[in-house]
Parts: sequence; C-alpha cells; structure tokens
Amino acid sequence: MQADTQPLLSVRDLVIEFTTENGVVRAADGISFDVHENETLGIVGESGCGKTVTGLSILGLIPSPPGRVAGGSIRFMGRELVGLPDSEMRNIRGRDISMIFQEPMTALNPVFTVGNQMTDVLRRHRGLTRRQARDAAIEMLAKVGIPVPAKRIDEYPHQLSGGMRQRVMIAMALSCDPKLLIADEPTTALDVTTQAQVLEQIAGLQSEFKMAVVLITHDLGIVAETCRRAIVMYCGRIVENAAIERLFEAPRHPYAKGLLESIPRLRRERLDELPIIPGRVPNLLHLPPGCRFAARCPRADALCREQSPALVPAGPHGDFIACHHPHPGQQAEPAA
Amino acid sequence: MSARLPRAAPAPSVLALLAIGLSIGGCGGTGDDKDTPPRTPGSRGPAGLKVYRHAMDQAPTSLDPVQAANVYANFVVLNAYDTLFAYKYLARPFELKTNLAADWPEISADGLTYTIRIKPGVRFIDDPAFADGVGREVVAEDFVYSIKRHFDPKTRPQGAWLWINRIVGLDEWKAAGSDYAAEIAGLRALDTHTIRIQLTKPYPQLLFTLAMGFSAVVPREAVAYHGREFAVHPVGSGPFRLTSYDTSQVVFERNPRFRPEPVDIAFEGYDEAQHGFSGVAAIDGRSPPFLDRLEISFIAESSARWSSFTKGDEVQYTSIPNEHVDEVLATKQPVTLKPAFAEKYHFFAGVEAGFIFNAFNMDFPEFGYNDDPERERRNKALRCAINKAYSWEQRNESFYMGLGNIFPGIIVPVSPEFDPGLSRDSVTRDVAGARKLLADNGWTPENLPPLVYGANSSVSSRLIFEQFRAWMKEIGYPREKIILKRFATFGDISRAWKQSQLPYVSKGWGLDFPDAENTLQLFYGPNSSPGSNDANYRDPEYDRLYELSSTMLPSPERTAIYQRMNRMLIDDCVANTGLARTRIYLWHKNVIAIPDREIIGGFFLRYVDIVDASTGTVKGGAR
Amino acid sequence: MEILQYTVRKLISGIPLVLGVTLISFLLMVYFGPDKTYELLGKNPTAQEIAEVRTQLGYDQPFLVRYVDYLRELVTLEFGNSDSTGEDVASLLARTIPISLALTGPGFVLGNLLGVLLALFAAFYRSTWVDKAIMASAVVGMSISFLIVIIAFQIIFASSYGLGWFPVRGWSVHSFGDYLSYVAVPTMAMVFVALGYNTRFYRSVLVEEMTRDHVRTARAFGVPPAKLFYKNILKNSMIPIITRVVFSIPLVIISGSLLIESYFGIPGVGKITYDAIISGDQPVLKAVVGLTAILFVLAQLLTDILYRAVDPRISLK
Amino acid sequence: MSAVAIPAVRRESLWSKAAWKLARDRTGMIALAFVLLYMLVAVGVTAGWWAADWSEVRGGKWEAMSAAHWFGTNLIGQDIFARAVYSTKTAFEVGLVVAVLATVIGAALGAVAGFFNGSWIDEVLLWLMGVLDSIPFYLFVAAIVFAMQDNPYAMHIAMISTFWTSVGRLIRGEVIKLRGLEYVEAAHAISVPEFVIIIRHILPNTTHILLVQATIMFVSAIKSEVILSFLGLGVKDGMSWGLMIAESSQEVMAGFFNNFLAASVLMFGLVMAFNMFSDALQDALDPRKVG
Repeated sequence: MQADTQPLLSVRDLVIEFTTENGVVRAADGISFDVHENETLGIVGESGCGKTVTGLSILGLIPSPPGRVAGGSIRFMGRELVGLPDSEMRNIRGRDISMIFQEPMTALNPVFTVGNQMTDVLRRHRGLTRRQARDAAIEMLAKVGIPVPAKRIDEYPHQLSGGMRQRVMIAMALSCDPKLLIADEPTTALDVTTQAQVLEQIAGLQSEFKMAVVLITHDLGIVAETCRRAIVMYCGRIVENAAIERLFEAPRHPYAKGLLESIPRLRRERLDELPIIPGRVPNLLHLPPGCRFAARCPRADALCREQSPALVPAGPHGDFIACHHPHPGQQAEPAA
Repeated sequence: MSARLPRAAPAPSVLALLAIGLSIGGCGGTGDDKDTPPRTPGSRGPAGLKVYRHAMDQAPTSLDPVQAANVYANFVVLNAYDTLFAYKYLARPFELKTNLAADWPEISADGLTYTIRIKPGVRFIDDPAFADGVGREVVAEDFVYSIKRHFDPKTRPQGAWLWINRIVGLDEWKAAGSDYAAEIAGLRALDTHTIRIQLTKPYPQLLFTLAMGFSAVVPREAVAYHGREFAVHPVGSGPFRLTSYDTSQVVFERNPRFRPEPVDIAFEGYDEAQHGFSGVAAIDGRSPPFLDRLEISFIAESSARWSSFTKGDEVQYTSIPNEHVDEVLATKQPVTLKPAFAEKYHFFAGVEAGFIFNAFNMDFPEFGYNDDPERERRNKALRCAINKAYSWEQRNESFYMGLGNIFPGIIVPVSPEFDPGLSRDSVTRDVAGARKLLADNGWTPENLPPLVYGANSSVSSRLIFEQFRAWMKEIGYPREKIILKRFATFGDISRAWKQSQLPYVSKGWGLDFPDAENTLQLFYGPNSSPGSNDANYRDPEYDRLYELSSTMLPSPERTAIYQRMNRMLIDDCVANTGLARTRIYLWHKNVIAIPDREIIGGFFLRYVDIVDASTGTVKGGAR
Repeated sequence: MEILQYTVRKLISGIPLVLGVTLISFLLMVYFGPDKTYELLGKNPTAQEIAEVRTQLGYDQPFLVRYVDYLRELVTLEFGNSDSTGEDVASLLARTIPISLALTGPGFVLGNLLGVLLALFAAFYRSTWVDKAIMASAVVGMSISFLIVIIAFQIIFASSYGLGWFPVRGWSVHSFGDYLSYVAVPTMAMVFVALGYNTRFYRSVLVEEMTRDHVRTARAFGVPPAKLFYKNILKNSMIPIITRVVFSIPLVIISGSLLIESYFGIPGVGKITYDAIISGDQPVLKAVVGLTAILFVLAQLLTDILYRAVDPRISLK
Repeated sequence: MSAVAIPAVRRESLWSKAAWKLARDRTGMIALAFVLLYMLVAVGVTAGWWAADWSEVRGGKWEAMSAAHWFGTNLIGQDIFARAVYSTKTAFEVGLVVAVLATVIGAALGAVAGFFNGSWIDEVLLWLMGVLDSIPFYLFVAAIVFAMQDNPYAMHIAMISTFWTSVGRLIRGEVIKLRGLEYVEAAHAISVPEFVIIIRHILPNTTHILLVQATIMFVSAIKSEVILSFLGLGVKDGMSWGLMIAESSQEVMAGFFNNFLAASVLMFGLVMAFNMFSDALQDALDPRKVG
C-alpha cells in the first residue's frame, strides 16, 4: 500500500454473503484495496466474480435480504461506512460517492423526466431551489455533451438513445461534485463508438472534477486505457492487484495471465466467457478448499488444492497477489 | 251471519281518552320526522310514531291487484286497496263481512243478479294522477273498471279464472278487444254507488272472490297516469299508503283519510278464552288503522328472519322456522312455548289454509290412462302402491318438525266441509301392502316404468326427492328409475306442469277462499292442462258432480257431494294427499294483534296496535 | 383535442365489444332464458291467456327481430318496464345501483388498500418471517369459500348467537349511522375474501418494481425511502394496479356482490339482475347487459387514459 | 433439424430442474401428498369402494356423531360422512373437467390467435375473449345454466367458457414471443405446415404455463361450484360440498353444525392443499427462479 498519502477509500477484508435457497454464498470474500484521490482503479473479472457486489457494498446498496456485509470494513475519508445508518448513508450517496450503472435502459426511472430525476438529486444534496437545480442540471447535461440540453431535460428516458441515457447518468452522478465515482460496467450496453466517447467523457470529467474512479468491468481493454491500477477478481476473491503497466506486461497470477492471453490482439472484442481458459468457474456454493482457480490452473499442485493462498504484497510498488506459484514478475524492475 | 255492519261504539273509554291526550302531546310538531326510522326497541319512534315491523318469507313481485296472484302480493295489496267484502278479524271458521260494500248484496231469487251498494264518501289517497293531486271519491264505476282489467290482456292479469264464463257479457267484451268504453251487460254501475252483477249461472263463491286482492278497487286515472309503474305505485283507498317498495321491504304510512269505522271486537269474533292473551280487546271501539308506519320485510332465509326477530327491534313478527321449533316449543300437542320464549313473545298456532300433495299425471300412459284397459288397471295398482309406500309421517318429521296435519283426500282441514272421520288408510304407510300390490299385478323391478320427478333447485326439494327415492327403493323400485329433473325456477316447473310434461306432480295449493270447491276444481276435467288440473284427471262422474255442486249454496247436500268426489280421488289413487302445515306465529308482546294470515291475508294489519313501552297502555288511533 | 379525438375513436372501436356482449347475453339470457309466461299466468289459465302473455312478452317473434328491437332500445336507452314488477327499468337501476355501490364500495376500497398495505409490509420484509406469515395467511384466506365466510360472519357478528353488533340483514338506510351498521358485516366478509388475492397480487407487483434497476439507481443517489416508494415504486406499479382496479369497477357496479346481496337481502343491482335472470325478466336483463358492455368500453377508455397519465412511454396511438 | 432439437433440450432442463426444485420444497410436497390423498378418496368413490351409500336413508333426523354415523345424519337421515366423502369425487370431477378442458381450449385458441397475430383470426379471438370477460361471471354462469337446463354439464360448460380466456391470453402472448425465435422461423422456412409448427414447436414450450394455469383453474372451479350450488345453479344430481353447505345454511342457526363443518373443512383442506401445491409448482417452473 502506498504509505505516502491517506487513501480516499480503504476496503479491508470485506465479506459479502447472500442467503439463497440452497445455502449461504460468499459473493465477496476477504476483499481489500485502497483508492486514492484522483486515482482510477479498475476491478476486472468475469461476471459473477463479485466485482459488482463489491462496488455496491461501498454505497451500502447490497440488496438485503438476501445479501449482507458479513465482515470487514469500508472507510471513506476516514469514516467507517459499514454499519452506518441508512439516514447518514443517504447523505453520502450521490454527493460524496456516486455510482453509475451498466444498463442505461433500465437504470433511469421511466415515468419521470430526466430533469425531474436530476433536479431531485441536486436539490437534496446541494440545497438548490427548483430553478437553480434546473439550471445546474442543464449545465451538467451540456458538460457531458448532450446537444440542446434545455430541450432534452424535459424528455423521458425512453426518448433518448442508449449513449445519451448513459451520459445523463454520468451528468447526474457528477452533478454534486463527488469525490468518488463508482462506474459499474458503464459502457457494456453501448455500441463500440459510443463506448469510446463515454469513456473519454469520464476520463475528461475525472480530471476536471478531480475525483477518484472505481471502474468495474470485464473488459481488460477498457482498464488498460483508463486505469492506473487494477484488481483482478476470481470467484469472490482478489487474485492480483497491480499497477496497470505491470499487469499487462507481466501478469503474475495464472488467472490474470490467462485472462490477458484470451484477449485477441485486436482488442475491443467483447468477452463474456473465457473459452481459452479450460474448465468451468466453480459453484460458489461448493468451493474447493484450496485455491479457487486450482482446478483450471496449469500450475496447480497439491498445495494449491489444499490451501487457499493469502493475498500478500508482491514487489515494492504496492502490488498484491494471492498465489502459491505466481509467474515471475518483470525481470528488470527499475527502482521507482 | 249478521247482515249489518255494527254502529260505532257509543263512547270512547277512559283509556282511549287518555290515549288521545298522550298522542297529541307525543305527535306535536314532528311532521318532518316521519322518514327517520325509529331506532329504539319497542318500535316507538323518536317522534312517538307507532311502527310495526312485519316479516314475510318472500317479496311480492307486483302490487297491482290484477297481479295479486300469490299470498305475498295479496297480503300487501289488501293494505293499500279496498275490497268490497272481507273476512272478520278473529272469527274461525272464516266469516265474510262487508268492507267497501255498504251492506250485503241484494241477490235475486234465481241467484243470478247481485246488486251491491258501496259506501259513500270513501276517497282514494292523494296522488298526482288525480286532478289537483287530491284523491277523489270511490265510485261504483271504479269497481267495474277494476274487474274489467282482468279481461284486458294488456294489463297482464292473473285473476280472470275467477270470473271467466260466469258474468254475462264479460268474455264477449274481451273477445271484442277489451274496449273500456264498451258496456258489459252483466257488470254495470247503476249509479255512482250501486253495482249490478249478472251471472250466467249461480256462483255461490262470488262474494269470496270479492274479498280477494284481485277484486280490489283501483282508480282508472292512476292506471293511466302511472302506466306499467302502477304496479309499484299503488293508489287505493285502503288504510295505508305506500312510501317505499323494493325487493327487501315495503313501507306504508297510515292513510290519514281512511274512513273511521270503529271496531266491534265481538262482531269480529273475539273470544276472551281464545284471544284474551293478546290484548286485542283494547282496540274495541277505535277506528283503524292504529299504526303510523307499517314495514313489511321480505326475508327469504329463515335463519336471518329468526335472528332479526330474536334480536329485538328488527322485525316484530315471524313464523317459527323449522330449525328452531325444538328450541322454542315446550310441547307440540298442543303447541306451547318454553318459558324463555313465552316470557317475551305471544304466539298463535293454526293450520294453514292449503296443503301439499302429489298427483300422478293421468295423461302419461305409463301411470295413468292407457288404451289398453288391462294396463290401465295395472297402472292403478302401481299408483296405489307408490302412494302406500309414501311416508307422510317421515316427511312431516323431516320437513315440518312433525307439526303438519296429515289428512286423506283433498278437502283440507280448514274447509268447512272437512270430514275428520274419513279413513286414514290412504295416508298410512304400508310397505308390505305396496309390495304385494305390485307383485299381484305383475310389476317387477324390470318392468316398472321410469318415474321422472320434477323439483325446483332448492335444497329441500332435492332432499324431498332423495327421501322419496329411498322409500320407493323399499318397495323394489330401482334407484335409477326414480329420476330427478330439476327446474331452475318456479316458472319453469310451472311450464312443465302446464304443458303436461311430468308424470308426477308434487306441489302445494293455497286456498283462495274457505270452500272445498277451491281444491276440488283441481281435478275437474275441463281444468286439464294448462288449467289447474295438472293431474289431467278426467272422470265423467266426478265432472258431473263438480258441475252439480258448483251452483249449490252451502248445504249438507253439497257437503255430501264434495265428500263423494273426495273419495273418488282417494279410490283412484290419482292423488297422494296430503299434509296441511301448522303455522306457528310469534310476535313481540308490545304488539297487539292476532297475526293469522290465512285466507284473511294482510287484511289484519289494520287492526295491529302497539303497546306504549313506558305505560303499558295503548294510545293513539281513535281521533 | 388529441384526447377528445382519441376518446371518440376508442368509443367507436368499442362497438364490436358492445355488440358481442349484447349478442351473447341476449342469446343466453333472453332468447334461451327462462320462460316467464307461466309466472305471469293465474292459477287456472286458458290456452288463450297463455298465447296472450306470450305475445305480450314478444316470445312469438323471431330471434332477429327481437335482437334488432333490443339494439334499438339500446341506442335510445328506452328499455321499458320490468316484466315482473312493472317498474320502469331506468328507475329500477337508479334505485339499485347506488345501493350496490354503497354496499360494495367500502369493501372494494378497503380490500384494496389493506391489500396494498400488507403487500408493502411483505415486500419490504421480503423473505423474512413477516413476509412468510403474511403470504401464508393470504393462502389460507384464499382457500376459504366466500359462502362459508358470509355464513360464519353473519353468525358471529350479527346474530343473537354471536355478538349481535350489527343488523342480521336488510338495508334500511336513513342516516349515516344506519349505513355503517348495515354495511359492516358485508364489508368485513368482502375484505376477508378479497384480501388474500389482493395481497398476493400487490406484493408481486411491488416486488417486481422494487427490484428494478432504477430503484437501485435512486437509492444510489440517496433518495429517502418515502420518496423512493412514491416516485420509483408506486407510480411504476400503477399500470397493473389501474388495470385491476378499473376493470373491477363495471363488475362492482353491475354484479355488485350477488352473493352478499342475496344472502343479506339487500336490494342492489346484483340481486335484481340475478332475479331477472332466474325469472326471465327481459327488460331488466337487456338494460343491465347493455350497461355492462358500455361500462366495459368506458373502463377500457379510462385505463388507456390513465396509463397515459402514469406512463409516458404509452402514447395514445 | 437442429431446429427441433434445441427446444427439446431447453424443455428438459426446465422440467428436470423444476422437478428437482419441487422435490426439495417441503410445503409443496406435503400439499401434494394431501392432494393425492384426496384424489385417492375420489378414485375410491368412483370405483365404488366407499361412500356408495351416500343417498341411502339409514338413520333418524339430525343424529349426532356416532360409530355408525361418523359425522351424524342429515335432515332426512342420510349419513353426512358418506355424503362429504362422495362430494370429494364431485369436486375432482368438476375441477378436472373444467381445468383440463379450459386449458386445452385456452391453449388451442390462444396459440392460434398468437400464431396469426395481426390477422383477422387473432382479432376475432381477441374480441371473443374481451366479450366473455366483460360479462359478470355469476350472471354469465346463471344464464348458461338456465339456457341449458337439461344438460347435467351446464355448470361445467359455463365455467369452461369463461375460464379459458385467461389461459388463451397467456398462451397468445407466449406464442407471439416464441414465434420470433429462430427455430420457429427455421421451421417456417423449410415450409413445415403452420399447425404442425404450433403443435410440435410452440405449444410444448408453453406447457409449464398451462400446468400452473390448470391448477389455478382447478381451485377456482371447486370454489365456484360451492357458490353456484348454493344459488341452485350447480351440480344437478349427486352430492357436493356446495349442496351440503346450502343444506346447512339454515341448520347452523339451529345449532346443527355437522353438515356445515364436514363440507367446509373437507373443502378447505383440498383447496388449501391445492393452492399450496400450485404455488410450489409455480415457483419451481418460474424460469427466473430456476438455478
């Protein structure tokens, strides 16, 4: 961990459980990471690996029941969020921490206008009058590149295109000048051109608003383009946490390596499954006792099957890895 | 029979004077409160109004006298309208008295011409139908008009059978198109207050028909004004006027202009030993009606009726539903109440003026007349066997709490011509005899004809059928040959009867007047389907006797003929009869009445009075 | 003006429905219905009298003539007088419909409101014992026959064998107090019976809406629960709710609660109509059937307009 | 013909998963056991193993419970227990006839409407459903029963003709959805006749909906029968719980509860068990909940 600055968000040993008809499932198990101001952190993994619940848990949005935060801590600007009463949590949501979601089609309330939904947020968190809130919302819409915002503001979500809706989401998320933005698959549902535009938008706004971003995605390409650091998750656990250049040049965890290799050289190919890594993701209900990746890992041995590897620091730059037999890191590592 | 209406009682009693004083005080300035319902128990309205709440098990469908065919309609109609004659309140057997008629009719020696004077000064209630909305005087022409309506198909009349082929020119009048402007020779108003009826043949029951709701006097203007709605807007000269009417309740208020006619309680048949308990003597000398408001609720479910009655203030009268008989009665012979009920309620037990019976439809060759005389003979044996297997005792026990009166033949117990000494063999169950009869006549389970049993959709009809089927099984009638045919409505089963579609008829008959002619006509050949002879019994000797007796005045000779006809029916096994139910009426002790509705119908309601709850005395009324 | 045009168009497109409902009902209830002749005859009728009554009732006319006559009556709204009582059909309906509305209204409203309330609890405490208890009770409630409930409630609340708090039956309403006392037991019975179904229905609607993405979005922006409920759940649930409620209205108006009215002896339109069916009272049937069809067309129109009001995605095409 | 194979696989997995889920649903299985028990009783009545004497008059009026008459006797001395047991058969007969026929008719007409979505056939069927739904249920049933007086199945026909519309609408919607799927289009492309497409490819994929609807209608039919019998519109010959309750509605006021209790408890048990079984089935077959 970087010791020089106090992290904006600090997650330690986070455990999230879901009660299902067939038993309790740990969707996230022992998650720890930091996010610093102005930093963009990527969380990568296949669907179901726990990345989305991790994002939701920061805002206390785990659907409960059946889910709950079973352990660990989430500190934001030094303040513990786990166990914070909902009334206080509501003051943080949308003001200090914002979140945007994957499905712009359904993430907005279809029966109210865009403006109505935006001004609600502005009036609540920034105490603006109706008039002021409307002006601020129009301004925000302009900022995210929506043409004729004064007209669009009175439209309903179904009247906007997908890209436009996601921009509205971004405008809404940034309207209260948050310190942290959690973006959960913000571009997955968009077509390729729009994806690029929206990502640029986020990047541009990040520097303008000076906020940290947690980008949750299964698309390594996006991570490579936008993040400084990324966490790779598998089956509810972090397997590797590394700066982006090291992760891409020399991934150490076999899963991360497999993941990277599965990307064709011409990226931007969408990969919801990883046909190149053999085997199947284990059922969260019936996890193996050892490393969760062991069954699919070319390097696995008896130790891997019996003992679960801990997430330990790797190297001097604040990287972490959870593997008994990691690939070697970059050979010549210049001192920072 | 007394030929004159008694004069008014000489002087009001002290009690009545007191009552007048009280009622003036009680009614002062409360005119506007008439529509507010009294909520206090004991039926004293807040404004001191006298309210009586009666209950019946069914609603009348129409209040037009020409449609007053059933007991319910007749019951209600008699309160809004006047009939020429009526029955005495308490006299049993029933006795006629004059009502709108001023006196008994003058009857010509040949019994064909009746001249009837009606009371002068009687007025219809106020109604917008009249000029200025003020009720005009009732005149003789109104009566003529009212009877004519039964012969005008447009009014949908139901009572024409009482006068058809009886009155000179009436049937021809109908055939000519029912033109009210046309005169009828046999039915005329001689002047404003004199009616002349000319009969084609003697009709000893004529005066009875003039006491029925069918003959009630209606004003022509009101029929013209209200059109079909006249059926729900009665405009009469009776003791009450209608305030509201729907399928759940009819509400009347007193007709303030009803003619004062003080009651002579002795003339009405009062007998201290029999009626003293009820306090009806208190109405002596006072002029009805005594009630300010009369409510009649129509409550089909007997349990609901009973609950309403026992709760206190909802209805003040009920007949005892079967399922409560054991709970209420201490003894059945004679009827007495258990103390808890005797303390709260008065009761009256009487035999219904009517009966229930079964009859074979003689037009079915399987059971009745057959071209093959041998088969016809065997059919008679079959009918007799089925009748023998029938258990009136069990039916009485199951459905009438053992209170019904089982009697042989079709002359019912309330008829003056009833013969208590008649052999009860025909109503006594004899399974062995029935089996023997079948065997002797070559009937076997294989050759017995299927018997289709018509029933309406009610639960008790179904149970009556199941009981019948079980009895028949005991004489070897196979279960699958007793077939239930259900009819959803009374109209549908009536149609099956009238169209002669059922081999076995199971029905009830209510007496229209206290004369056995009314039940004997049920087997008169010319009355065959669609007439009232559902059995389609056609016996020349029976028909001859019926015709002979029909013009005779009551006499021992006529009674002998009636009883001969009765025995013919028993011997032919054409009918399986019968049972007359015992009605037990209960009413709250603050109601002064003998509410027996048989024959007399709703006519008694004008004599009902209410005890003042605070003083225990009777007040109001005689003004 | 758009609404007006739409209304007219919608009403015109409702004509086939009106024709269908009237045709089928006419065929069943009037043409093949009970024969009223023998109820209108005296005790000892002659064949001529039978023929006269049949002519009066129009039974001697061919089907088509009678149906076309009916359509003419429908257009002019002149149904004539009841064949049973002779009362003018319009005044008959004017007398009975308000009674049915007053009778079924409270039960309908309460049944739905309580249903929503219980459903909210159940949905809010989804998968907890609260939810399970509510939903189990709903199934129990759904499994008890209306008839049994009516009989039991009448004994318990109205009879002298039970608490005796309310009138056993009838409808003698002159003041608001009267009204409350007469409507109480029927209302309780209706609520009891409807509650199970309503709670299940509303719970499934609410749960569906509560798990929508935009609800999560709203929570992520700190929207407090009350506002969340109103803006994100309730308004979005309105379409199924409106459908259910509005399409119940014609039934509430027309059939009232037939069973309640029969059992409690209340002279509402349900009882009148039922009596008309069993006695073959054609004018009343014709009017009621026509009214039903028209009410359904109006209900369709109303739902469409209400849909438009609550959901901008739906336009009046 | 991979076009045929795909739905088969899909179906199997749905059914096997559902069966597995259902088997693990304890309440559902208990409910099913109850339903089967009732069904056994009904089969026994049909076969004449018991309650054959339901219409015999064997005792006195309103006898109390005894060894000879477990639930006492009714007004005319018939054994109430035998009548209540016999009524189980009536309930199953009404429930099954109505549920099966209404489902079949609803499925057939709904599938036709959905398949010809947009054509006049669809319009006519939609119109018919709209019309049938617009006539108040009890009045409609009453009308049919009166119109078909002599027919012992008048009540069944009445219920079927109103119940099928809800199935019809559901299936129509489902078919419209399924019709857009590739395998159906493929079948269309190789000119398989339309009715073959409906019967072989589309309807099998709606069976889970049909099964659930059938259980719901079974319960509705039993409950409606009670009310119709009370109103005098129900079972023509034979015995049913509705008739028993109608018999009892006056008796309970006299303190004789045997008829009322026997019929209402037995009926409640069956309806409750069936409701719960129906719920379990619905849960098991709900694709959103599978897995």
